[in-house]
Amino acid sequence: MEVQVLFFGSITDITNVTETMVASCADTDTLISQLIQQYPTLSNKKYFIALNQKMIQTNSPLKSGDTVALMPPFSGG
Amino acid sequence: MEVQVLFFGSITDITNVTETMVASCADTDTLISQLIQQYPTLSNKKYFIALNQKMIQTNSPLKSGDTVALMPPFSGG
Amino acid sequence: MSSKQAKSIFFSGPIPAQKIADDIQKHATKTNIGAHSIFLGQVRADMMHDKAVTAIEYTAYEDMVNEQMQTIRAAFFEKYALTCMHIYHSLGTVAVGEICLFVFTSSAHRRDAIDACNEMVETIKKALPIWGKEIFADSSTVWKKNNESW
Amino acid sequence: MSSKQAKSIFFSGPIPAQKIADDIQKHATKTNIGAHSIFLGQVRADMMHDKAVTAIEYTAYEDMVNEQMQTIRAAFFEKYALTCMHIYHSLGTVAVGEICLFVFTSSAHRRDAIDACNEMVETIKKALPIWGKEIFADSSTVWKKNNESW
Repeated sequence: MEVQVLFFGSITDITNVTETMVASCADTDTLISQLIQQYPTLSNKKYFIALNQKMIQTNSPLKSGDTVALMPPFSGG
Repeated sequence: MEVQVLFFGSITDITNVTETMVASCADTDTLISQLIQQYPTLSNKKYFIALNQKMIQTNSPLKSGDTVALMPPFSGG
Repeated sequence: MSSKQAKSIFFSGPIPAQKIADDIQKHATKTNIGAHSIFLGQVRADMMHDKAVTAIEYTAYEDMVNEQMQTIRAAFFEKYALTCMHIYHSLGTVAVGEICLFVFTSSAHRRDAIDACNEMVETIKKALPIWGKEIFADSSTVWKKNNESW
Repeated sequence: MSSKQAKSIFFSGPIPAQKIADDIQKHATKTNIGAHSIFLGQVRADMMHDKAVTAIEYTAYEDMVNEQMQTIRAAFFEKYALTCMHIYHSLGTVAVGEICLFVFTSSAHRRDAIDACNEMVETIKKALPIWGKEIFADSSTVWKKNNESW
């Protein structure tokens, strides 16, 4: 199973990539922990999490093909 | 002494003119009475009165060269 | 400041969309502007007794309006942090679908432009001696009424 | 109804004043419209540490925005008596003085167009995953912050 992870805005200054694929991840909390291991400064950032284009507030199970996005505060307009 | 009187909007349907000159008139109340004598249906109309381009709410003395306007409810825009 | 100078708000006939574009374009050099708010009044084909309005003919007490507008402009620049404010109201005949009112406010931050534009539209409709006469296809006419007035 | 169909709000680069004029002109045939409300966002030459912004580079989670906008549009047409609503937000680089946001609402009576336009601007700034990166003359950059967010 694979999950697509998208990075936006100032998050990309940390990751240097705008997307990555993550293998075997039970839920979003686990995914975030893995990402923080890979990008330690992520732990200091504020961001919203979207699962398949819907904002989520709590830990959510992941299945193959899901897309998770890490989105810092919006600044459109 | 002469006072210029201006008519606007639906008032002109009654007067058929957009302006007239009135001789010897002590104040605006007297002027309006004279106009109603000339145009009796004016007495049924609602209108604001402006003296020299300023709205007035009460009877005001007139002097030569003054301009009085009879203005029905506004409908710009 | 030139943008605060008094001038006539009246425009002969309908206000072309191209004028609106040109006026917007002129503000590209004012780099302290962050927000523009625009209101446009368009003549509506209202029905009255089964007849549709085909045009509105506008008249005004022009001198009085232009004198009032000096005071109103000053009050708006006092109340709102505006970079500029432009107002045009048609005189004469404006056909259905054409623009008869153009209010254009600009500011660094959006609230000033938006609130000023909104209040100016209300002010124009309520406080300025301007009259519209609705003209129907059969040439009959009815003096337009603004609900806000009296 | 075609005016309520979902489509992308994104526009590549700055929004030209001419597009605004063309869009206004298209509404001349909709004779049930009495009021248009337009909001334009313009890139401001803000100063930060003695350096002026020269441009903003916009990126977005495009698919998510376009999906959100379907729900938001439906809610706005439910809440306000709108004839139509058009929204464009720039992606990519928009220089100081250029237009990056164009919100255009139309209705029979002015309150619907004005209130909807106002609420849509707030919604775009607060709820849509779009980001601006401010670019300075020396090529340094700072991620733009909207005061309203968080």
